Amino acid sequence: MEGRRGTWLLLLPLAAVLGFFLLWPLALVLWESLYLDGGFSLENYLTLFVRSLYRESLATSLLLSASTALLGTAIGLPLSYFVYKSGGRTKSFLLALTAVPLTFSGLVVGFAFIVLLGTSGFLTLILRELFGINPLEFSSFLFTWRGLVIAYLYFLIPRMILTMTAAWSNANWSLAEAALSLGAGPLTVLRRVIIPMLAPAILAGSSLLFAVSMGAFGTAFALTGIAVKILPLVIYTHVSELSADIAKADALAIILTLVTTGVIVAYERFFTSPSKA
Amino acid sequence: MEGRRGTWLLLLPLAAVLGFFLLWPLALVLWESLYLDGGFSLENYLTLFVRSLYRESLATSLLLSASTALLGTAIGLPLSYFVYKSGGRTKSFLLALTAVPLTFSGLVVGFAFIVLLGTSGFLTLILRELFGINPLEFSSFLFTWRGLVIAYLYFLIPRMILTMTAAWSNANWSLAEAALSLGAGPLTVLRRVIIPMLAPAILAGSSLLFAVSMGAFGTAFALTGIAVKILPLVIYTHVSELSADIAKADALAIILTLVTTGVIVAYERFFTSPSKA
Amino acid sequence: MAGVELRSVSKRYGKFYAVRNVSLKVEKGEFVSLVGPSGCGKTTTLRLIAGFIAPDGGEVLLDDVSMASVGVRNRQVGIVFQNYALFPNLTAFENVAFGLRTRKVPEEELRSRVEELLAMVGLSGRAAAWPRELSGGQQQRVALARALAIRPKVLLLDEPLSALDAKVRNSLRFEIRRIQRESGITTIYVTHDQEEALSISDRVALMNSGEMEQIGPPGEIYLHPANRFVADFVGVNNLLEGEYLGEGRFRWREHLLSVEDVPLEAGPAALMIRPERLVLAPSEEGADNRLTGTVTGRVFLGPLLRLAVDVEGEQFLVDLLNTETAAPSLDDRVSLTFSSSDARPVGNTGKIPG
Amino acid sequence: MAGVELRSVSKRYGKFYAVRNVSLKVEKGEFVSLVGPSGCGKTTTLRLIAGFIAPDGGEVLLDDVSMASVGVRNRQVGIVFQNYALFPNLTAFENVAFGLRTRKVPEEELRSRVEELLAMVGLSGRAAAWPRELSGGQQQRVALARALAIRPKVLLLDEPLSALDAKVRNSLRFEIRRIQRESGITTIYVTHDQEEALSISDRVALMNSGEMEQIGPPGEIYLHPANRFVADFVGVNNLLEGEYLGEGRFRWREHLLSVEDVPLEAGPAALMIRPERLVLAPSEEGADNRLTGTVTGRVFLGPLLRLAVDVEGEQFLVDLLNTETAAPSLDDRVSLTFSSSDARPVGNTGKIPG
Repeated sequence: MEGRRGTWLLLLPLAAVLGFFLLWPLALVLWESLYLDGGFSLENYLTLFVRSLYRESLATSLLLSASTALLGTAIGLPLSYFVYKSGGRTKSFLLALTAVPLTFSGLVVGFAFIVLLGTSGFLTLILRELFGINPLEFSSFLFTWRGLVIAYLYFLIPRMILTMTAAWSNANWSLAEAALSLGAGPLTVLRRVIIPMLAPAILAGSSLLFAVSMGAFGTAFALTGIAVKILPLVIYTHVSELSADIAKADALAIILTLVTTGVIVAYERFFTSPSKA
Repeated sequence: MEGRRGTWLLLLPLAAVLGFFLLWPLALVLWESLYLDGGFSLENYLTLFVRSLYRESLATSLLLSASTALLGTAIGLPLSYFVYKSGGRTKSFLLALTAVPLTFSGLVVGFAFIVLLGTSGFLTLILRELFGINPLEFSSFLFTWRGLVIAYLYFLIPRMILTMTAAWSNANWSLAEAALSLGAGPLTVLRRVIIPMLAPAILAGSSLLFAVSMGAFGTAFALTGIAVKILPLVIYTHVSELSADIAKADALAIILTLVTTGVIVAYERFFTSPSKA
Repeated sequence: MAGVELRSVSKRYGKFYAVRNVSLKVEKGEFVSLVGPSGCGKTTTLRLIAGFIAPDGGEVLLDDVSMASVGVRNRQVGIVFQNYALFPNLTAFENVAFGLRTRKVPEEELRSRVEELLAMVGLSGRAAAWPRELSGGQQQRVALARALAIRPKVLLLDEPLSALDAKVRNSLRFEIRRIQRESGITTIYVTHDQEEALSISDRVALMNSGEMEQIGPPGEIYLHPANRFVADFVGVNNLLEGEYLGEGRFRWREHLLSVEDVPLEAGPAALMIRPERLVLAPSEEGADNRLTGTVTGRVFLGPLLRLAVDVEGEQFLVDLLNTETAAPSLDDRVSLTFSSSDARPVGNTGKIPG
Repeated sequence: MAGVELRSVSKRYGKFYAVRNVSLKVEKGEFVSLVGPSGCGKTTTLRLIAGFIAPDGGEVLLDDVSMASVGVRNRQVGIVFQNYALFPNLTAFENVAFGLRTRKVPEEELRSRVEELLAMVGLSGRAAAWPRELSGGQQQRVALARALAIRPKVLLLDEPLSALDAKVRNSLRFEIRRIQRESGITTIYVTHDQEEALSISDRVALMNSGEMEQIGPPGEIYLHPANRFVADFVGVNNLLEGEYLGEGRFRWREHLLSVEDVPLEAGPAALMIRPERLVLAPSEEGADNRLTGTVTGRVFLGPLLRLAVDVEGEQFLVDLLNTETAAPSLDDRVSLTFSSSDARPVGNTGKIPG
């Protein structure tokens, strides 16, 4: 097309400025995390692995993310098949319904769970009436990392459903039909045809779930304040408290970013590699 | 395929339970927001429009979201063209780079901006050295809603770029070539061919930006604490403070949810309507 | 003994009949094409035979046994799809071996059978190739070998060549027929391409709107179409709107023509004359069935030379073999004659099942 | 006067030559097809003429004027794309009017011109239709009308029929030629389908790997291919591997054949004989150029009957017009003869520019 060179000339400085804008803040955080008393040092990072607060927060975050990714995949996968199979208007309706929780603020989600399952929550009170449970005991579960898993699933299952519904639609069903006609049983078809066919999408979906769980803040904050030590909350306390330890927060932020980015990048490599199955 | 009926029977109860799980918390919030002193009333909502705190927080949120959506679209659109045009390995690299900020926790983003532009921020100090600016004055900007716009753009521009790069790739360039061959000038091609062709994607992108801005919490919280009155922060204060006013928080959450969902649904209707241009 | 038999088979979706009351008997070893425009029900018919869907009425029989309670995996049918449908995570060898492995064929026998099949489709050297490394034509050959590996009772091909380009399509078409002939397998071939169907089938079944319009050998379908739909679908034709007067007489404008005597009620009808059955004659002689016109077009179709001749405002197509005998040039006046047996009146309806 | 002229035009991408040193002269009003396998450079050549890309060497001239410094929008070329490329937010009428509006043609003149064009492509009644309401064939008609609306110096068609199904493709092909003839516009038609190119063009330019292999009228390309690539690309052929002995003599196995005397060095070569040039003769007579074999295949190709005849293990294709004169059956012994002027020796290389 004509004038392409002109467009490039216009765009290059813009791109440079914005690439800088996007990467600079992060680079700075990295720099600060390595800079200690006028020299470079890995001490901030080493501390993280020495002090149990940091070790535990990283472990909790990983555990939380892995659990939500696993559960979200396990629950979202069959549901997505259901949505895909419903077809026509039903499918459009279900997809629209599924997309709704994605637009909720994480804070609202956390809040809704308090209203539902908190100490004086709606369901808690019903269960007390019906079964005489102890509200404090019951809802204390909600304020642990296991409770966070439940709340996170609320907005992660829809993500999985949306990812997988698209994958089901793009699936080549002739493969399954061919396998059936060649005498394969339903389990063989599932194991040798359908799962290999969907593997990239399933991996994409669960990586996404993992990365989102690692970084989520609003829901956890609304539910537990800073009681459950997950990485984003620990970072927050280091910045907000009077005894602010910026350098530690820097290091934590870098680690959080590395984990989430790493998962997504690793997935991208797999997904876009030419040898995908 | 064989055994489809069996699959349905398995899935239906699962779907019912989970549909319930997804919608119930929200329904409960809605119910609580309408329930007052043993009867139903719109009073919680009316208060929101009477008390200036709520009116202003809604106005600030809308202003913030509209600004970020507008700016994000304006900046992301030409950048996405640049990414699309770069092609090949450069394009893959730029896309991977763009996807990185999406995986950052909102909290980390807010934090990075403090490190960069805060009172004792890196850039702030440089500017003080160079131009003798007043750090307090300079970085106070960061802690207003205008400062939030800057920080939000950090993770919204990449979203816009990703949405639009896909749209550029799917664009039918023959249309532009046909228009050129028929004697249309570059501006006519842009106005009559390219913009109508990309309109659905542009609208999709900016709706997404708007909805995400409305609900974002971590970045704002990290940057301003609860100083800037935007909806998610006001909800948070109502839940977390000792003088918790759950009913008001309910009503605010419902309004927040209605706005974000409304924007996305309105867009979906437009995008999937058969008369799309 | 019938390899495949459909007895008044119907399939409804809501109120829409995808297939309506279709009967078809395919002999063992016969090659039958199902052909028709898109949406005519040909693929649905194939899927009913394969067992992917169950009929709402009627019965499907393979080798004279009712398949009412037999599922896909036990019908022993080989299927070739338009999109090849090779398992992308298996090599060519393993794709072909798939059906043998599900049948637990011993490794040695399996190996020799797969190699024999790959040789048959001309891909001996590519056993270790992944599907993505093969061209479209090669992938479809592997798919064919895979379908044949299980020694199916019937081979079902669903538009197997539609995704390939013209040259590959033409050569693979005849190779499929050769392999079918050698293996002697009953075959049902679905296509929307009438030329393809006519060129390789023992019989052609022409479908429209879920119903059978005509079943018969290619020559019969081509020369004696049952109705105007068939005449129109099977290819280039001169169709003259006029009036059938009965007893082999047809009026077109001022001309009284002597035509084939068909059991058609007198009244408005169309007269079908194949382009290759029109003969160019010196312009002067007087005779029956003679029309005079001007050459307005001259198209080179490889082995054929196709002329367009304008007769009283109506365009006639005339096919000549493209040999160097003097063919008329543009604007030449020519006379066209035809024998009465080459001019067939057709009505709008009427079915001739085979 | 040349409507389009390419003078030694080249286009490189990195080290890869998409088009290399291509020269072509198209007379005003002429219909020339660029044909070749995918990646041969035909579409790049078209885009060089349109001005979407600039040549790295050589020159493009329209109506004898160099286009070196003229952009797409000022070249006055009409382009029809494979994917129709109608503006989806404009009606059929407004699509056709687009080029007239950019030229600020007065409303009344515009209206009558658009209506005239829509009538020409047979879509008078669909002026208000949106592109999505039209079939593929109808969309391509609108695209053709849109391209012609600006009275272009040259009409460029880039695989305009590839996205359509066989029936529409065949009829639209001739309609494009009719419209081109009526409007007398210089036309360049890109296609990968040799039959399409041969059937509608005044001349055919055959490209391969970015270079011109042969340019000439369809009959010449078809009967006198410059080399084996052309012989192979233009369609079904009997190609016998043997030795050219010079002076119209060719040895195939034990047979000494009398063939066309061509300026080809003696040595290994292939002999090309068109299927329709092989004549069936009673089996007994002795004569030159006589080969005896067995009928092994018999394919019905509409107006043609194609026989496969096995002669000493080599398969010969023979085309007969499908009339009811007694054609041999399978397993009949037949004799094939051909005149020396119908048997052409071809080498592996050699170009004949037109």
